[in-house]
Amino acid sequence: MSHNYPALIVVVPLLSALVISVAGWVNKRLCFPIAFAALAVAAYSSVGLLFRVLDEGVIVYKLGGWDPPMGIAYYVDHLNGLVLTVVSVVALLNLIASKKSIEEEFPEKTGPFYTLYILMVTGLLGIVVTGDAFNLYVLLEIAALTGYGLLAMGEERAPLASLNYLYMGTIGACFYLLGVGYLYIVTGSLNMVDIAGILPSLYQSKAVLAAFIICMVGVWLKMAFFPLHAWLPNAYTYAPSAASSLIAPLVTKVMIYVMIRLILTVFTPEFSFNVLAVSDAIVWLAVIAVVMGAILALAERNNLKKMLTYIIVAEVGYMVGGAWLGNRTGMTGAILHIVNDALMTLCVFLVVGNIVYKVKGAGFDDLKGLFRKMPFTMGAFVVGAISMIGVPPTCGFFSKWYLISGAIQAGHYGFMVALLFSSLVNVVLFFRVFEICYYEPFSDHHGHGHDHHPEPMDEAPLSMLVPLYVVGAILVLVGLYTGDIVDQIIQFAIPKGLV
Amino acid sequence: MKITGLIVTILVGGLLIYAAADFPAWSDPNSPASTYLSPHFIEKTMEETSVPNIVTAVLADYRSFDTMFETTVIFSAGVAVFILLRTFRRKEPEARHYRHVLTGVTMRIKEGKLPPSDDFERIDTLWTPPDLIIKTVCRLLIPFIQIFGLYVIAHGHHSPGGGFQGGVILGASIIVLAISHNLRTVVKRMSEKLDAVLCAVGVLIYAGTGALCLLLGLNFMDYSALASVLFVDPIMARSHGILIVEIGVGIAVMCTMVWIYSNVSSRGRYEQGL
Amino acid sequence: MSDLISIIVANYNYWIYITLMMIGLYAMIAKNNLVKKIVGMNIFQTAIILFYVSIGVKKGATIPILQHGHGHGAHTVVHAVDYVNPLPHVLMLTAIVVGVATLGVALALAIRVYDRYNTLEEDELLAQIREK
Amino acid sequence: METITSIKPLLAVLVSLLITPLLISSKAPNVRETWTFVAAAVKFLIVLSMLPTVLKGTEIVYTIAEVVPGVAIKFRVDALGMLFALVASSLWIITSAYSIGYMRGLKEHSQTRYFCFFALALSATIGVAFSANLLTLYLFYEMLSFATYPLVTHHQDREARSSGRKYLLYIVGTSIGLVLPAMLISYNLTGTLEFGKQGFLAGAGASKPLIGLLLVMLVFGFAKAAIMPLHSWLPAAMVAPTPVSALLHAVAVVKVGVFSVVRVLTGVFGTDLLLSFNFGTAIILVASVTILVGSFVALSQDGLKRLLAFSTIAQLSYIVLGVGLLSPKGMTGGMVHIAMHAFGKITLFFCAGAIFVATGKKNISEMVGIGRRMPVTMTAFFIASLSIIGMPPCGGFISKWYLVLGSLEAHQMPVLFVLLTSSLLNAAYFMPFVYKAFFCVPKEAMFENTVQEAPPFCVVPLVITALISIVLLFYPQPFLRLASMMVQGITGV
Amino acid sequence: MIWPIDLAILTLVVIVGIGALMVKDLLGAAILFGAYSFMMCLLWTVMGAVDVAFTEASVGAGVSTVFFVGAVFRTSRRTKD
Repeated sequence: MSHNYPALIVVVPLLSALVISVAGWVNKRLCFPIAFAALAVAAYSSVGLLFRVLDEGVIVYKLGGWDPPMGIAYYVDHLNGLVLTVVSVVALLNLIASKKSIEEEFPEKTGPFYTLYILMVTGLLGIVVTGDAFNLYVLLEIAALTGYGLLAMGEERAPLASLNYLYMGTIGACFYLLGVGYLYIVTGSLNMVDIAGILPSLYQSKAVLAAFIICMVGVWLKMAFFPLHAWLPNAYTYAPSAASSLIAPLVTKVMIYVMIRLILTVFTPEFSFNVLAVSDAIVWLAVIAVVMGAILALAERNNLKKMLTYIIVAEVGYMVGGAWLGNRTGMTGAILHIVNDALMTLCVFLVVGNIVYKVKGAGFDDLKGLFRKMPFTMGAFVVGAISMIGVPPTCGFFSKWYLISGAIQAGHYGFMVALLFSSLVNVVLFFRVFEICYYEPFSDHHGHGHDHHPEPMDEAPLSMLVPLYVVGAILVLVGLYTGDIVDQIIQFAIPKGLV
Repeated sequence: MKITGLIVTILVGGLLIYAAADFPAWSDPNSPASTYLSPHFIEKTMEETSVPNIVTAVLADYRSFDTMFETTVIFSAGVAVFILLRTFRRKEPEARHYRHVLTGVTMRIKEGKLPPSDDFERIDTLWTPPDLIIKTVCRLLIPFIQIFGLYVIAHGHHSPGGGFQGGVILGASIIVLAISHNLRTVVKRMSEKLDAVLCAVGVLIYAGTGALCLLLGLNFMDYSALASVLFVDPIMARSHGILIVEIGVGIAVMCTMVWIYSNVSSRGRYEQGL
Repeated sequence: MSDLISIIVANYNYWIYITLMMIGLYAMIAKNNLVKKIVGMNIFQTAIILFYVSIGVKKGATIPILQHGHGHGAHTVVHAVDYVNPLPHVLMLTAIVVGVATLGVALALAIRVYDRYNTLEEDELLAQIREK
Repeated sequence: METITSIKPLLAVLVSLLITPLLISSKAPNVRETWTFVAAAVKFLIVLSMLPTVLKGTEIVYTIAEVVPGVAIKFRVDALGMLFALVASSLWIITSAYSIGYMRGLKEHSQTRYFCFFALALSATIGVAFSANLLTLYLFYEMLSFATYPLVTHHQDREARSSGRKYLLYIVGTSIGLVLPAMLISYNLTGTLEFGKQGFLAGAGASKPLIGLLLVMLVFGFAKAAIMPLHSWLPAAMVAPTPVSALLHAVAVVKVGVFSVVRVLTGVFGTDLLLSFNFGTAIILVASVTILVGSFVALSQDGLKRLLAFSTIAQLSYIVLGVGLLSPKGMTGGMVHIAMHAFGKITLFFCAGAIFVATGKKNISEMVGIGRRMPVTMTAFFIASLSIIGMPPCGGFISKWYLVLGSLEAHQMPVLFVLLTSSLLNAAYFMPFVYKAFFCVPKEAMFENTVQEAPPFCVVPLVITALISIVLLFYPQPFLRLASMMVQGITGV
Repeated sequence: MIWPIDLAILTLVVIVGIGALMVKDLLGAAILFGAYSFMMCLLWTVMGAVDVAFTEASVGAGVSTVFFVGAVFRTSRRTKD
């Protein structure tokens, strides 16, 4: 069966999403086990796939048995093997963690919710695994449509935020489609590897240039790269926690993957970095993104979730900048940060999920005294925050290490300063939150804290805590194994030509 | 906002026009798009899949994976609309509108106060006096529309059409019923549950066919694996495989269209349509 | 003469597609009404479909359905130049479906927004949000 | 130099880390504190068991994982690290005992949290002592910053909050803003971060301005060393409970800072490089300014803990000064001062805490005549202040003696002047207080003439540390030997 | 392909498209959008893309318009632009 892993990884969730949809009308209790099994299989096969890729190199899976340029093929290499694993593991952990909140928030719609959830994961996994430019568009739309549905299920402002996301996301996807059309008109092919083979003779073509720009802008829109980020904060903030802790870690990261795939495989680094002399300008854009993301997060003084969404905007800047530094180290940092940021974001959003589950809100006012009330949740939050800040041995430090190293090697000190600035801002941001959670309302009696009566401990249920702690442990483990991940996987994910 | 829009529009438009200069001439038979992949499709389709309609063959066989996800997109849109709009009302409304068929008097009757007579017909709040022509024409037309839809699905191998178009036509026929009569008429014939289940079943037929190929030992969606089940040669098996998935697409699309329409037009209440 | 005209037509085709796309894009960004934006979104998508279909057009070719294809044994030699490129058509079938799916979700969202705020005008929505 | 691989350094770090779940889960305070003692004792024994190996001139290494090419999370126990680890682990036992007395005496809240983070802070301290490269050091340095935050802000009132902010701003701000980029730049220059005998930057062929820049970033980046102008977090952090202050300012935090600076100067830059670019003078200048200004400010303080804080700022720079002299004797003096100052200063803080527990007084002006009420405590205070001033019969004398010798050796006469002045100043801020504590006219005395000491858990530790301060004059061996071994390794003398 | 028809339809498409966006009544916009889709469908038939045209006829001109009308009925026809 291991031969069919690449197909299974997408098909099993898809089939089970359909089964869940039917099961939802029969017996709601069936939905979660099916969803869990599907994602477990997906996670298992993605890990299996990753190990096979490590042994054998690129795996090509011909769907329908047609040879690649004719039919659609899956190419699994080190890059998407890694991202696949991350996506499936994050989705699985989040599924377990959000079971309670899903069932509480949507008692009548659990079936459709799980259906959309699994379909979204299917879409994301498909985006990552596919080797066909158009197939990617279709999967992009699956991930997007399900995402709009999931995000809009939250608070009362959610539908409007989601609708704005829909406009922006559709423009982004259409731009990507248009870019693929431009590539198709000059190459006649839709297969990524095939296009890359044809392109070198067309490097000077205006159409290729336009295709590149349009694709990039489309992808940037979808990943909320700074000037195009306006949809993200509201959409994620008002979403139900189960949805936001799935979408926030994965969607932007998968779009970064798409960007890196476009740079590395479709347009080739030669074209992206040498023929087009725009990488410097894009890194400056990333600098602005990082700085503005940090400043916007600083300016947000009401809602924890919204603050985190602005941090996502800044993190997107990290990865775009790292990828566009045009050297191996920077690219390594960007790829590593896809993994790390997905896990970090999952960690903090799960924490927010727990808080919302217990306190019914993530406003800064709701957080008072949380260290006493939910010490275990907050403990995990500290790990996530430390990783976001970039403190060893959590993984966030090491991707930042590679990104800054790349910036130094490229001589791009602006980016380095931006990264350090954002780390410092993250310190301020998270410690502002910690302070709120740590200091209980001050009593007038100025003195030691033992004279007021703190709230009793009221922790989230175990099914929410265990995944959270698994994520926390993964954050540290990934940090400690950074060397192996880079040596064994990421190194091979970057073409030899990129120095 | 208007100025931003204008600037963005002009920038993008400028870029596109600039790039259009390097396009191959319009309708040029020697353009890359026409010479690279498409000749293979045009020339080999018949012998590889035995389907004369190249679009159908490419859609449901060469790029069947795309099409499977296309169907999934529609399905997820259906689920998304459902989850967004559907509201389950816990308590019945106090009063409903009824029309006395014989006299044509419309009245608001409280729940449980309805006289036990068959003369009363439930009507919508937005009810307009029935138009006999529309009702009759629609009732007469719908069977033909549906037969046409089935024909489009079945004959997609040889003529324009296929599961998607046929499905939309079938769905449209039901929507026409809903518009000309009312939503309840549709729900009576096809309950929400059936509709929703059929959506999933349609996609399941598609994806299941692909998975069956996988179980039979070939790659996902390689219909030639079906030869051993259908007792035909592999090429004919491809043709049959395409038919099977087209039927799946048809069912899924039909039901999803009805599902979306019912939810959108009744604002998720499932009581009163247009 | 007919060559010249066909060139004009050709360019006209691309221009129209760009024009339509820009109309759609402008509407999505600048229009105030949510449903109008959705209309713009659909125009935007159809413009791209128009572009793709234009790629497939081939001079002197016919629709991509083989003429003598009935029956299994009726093999005749098929020349690629006789038929238009079917691949963009396939892609665009998918794109149309995606378009209608997006439309459905967008309308559902618009209805939800209207339920909450009782308006579809963006400025009025923002004003209501700011009031709170 | 021989090296052997052993898991002991990792164990030494992990002991107090792994004890935290036990601390959290223990229901009764007595069980919890027993665990603390067990951990402290085990940690000390592990460190002690490595001492003979290190004294033989063998280094103990242990690599956890190679995280970045050429840089691993790695422990290496050398003489300097051993010196620091010995000080820290032995004082943890004593501080734990003192904490029990103090915390229970004042009925403080959240004692479990307190002991947990105390254990974490010790883990980080030992980690810093044993780190083999800059990355590992940075790792534990940051861990210490975060672990001490809840300790500093233990009272959770407004004052604690503002001090906590200041603490983090200085400590984390500098480490991320200065150390991290400096580390990355030097990594990209050389491809390694391993501390070398003569510094890994020595062979990189970097220009003088770049080395100067890195030096500034690294020396000031470790703001825990409280070198001026990045010192003002330290007096602010005095809001913490006294055992925390004792630990912070005698053992863990500031010593980690200054230890890091010493490591950076010797292991990253190397004495030869610093000498050849003549950066030693600059370091001496900065350190001297800190010493003098710190001492002067201390003169004008009324709060006893604030006075001690400024005294600490001044004393820490002795260590930097010693290493900045770049002469063998001077460096030995600086390194030994880590130990000598630790025992002296911790005694002083213990005394301040004991006074607070017994009388509730924090200011010197309120303590006239306290010697009669708490004679043991004040005697210990007196001994410890002698050690800080650098007078026999206390250990502080040895380190100061070596510093003086070092300044002569390096022909830095102004340093001699600085040392002398600051000793006078030290005397000037400690002696009047001690004098007034014992010899005041009865009507000035603010306390009744009855002996009423703090609880024994408070008093015994400070007596022990005071005694150790004296013992160290006569038997400075493990520390002096380790320091001279280290210096020998660096300079070859 | 007959170019005058092509040109005419292309022009008409733009006009109807703009009309759909300009008209100050959402129901009108929905109907004009249906007309726009139908024009598109004609255009694609002319270009030989029969399957696409068929789909657009059933989807764009048919179901999409119905969705629009349904949504407009359930919200409001009013629009400021």
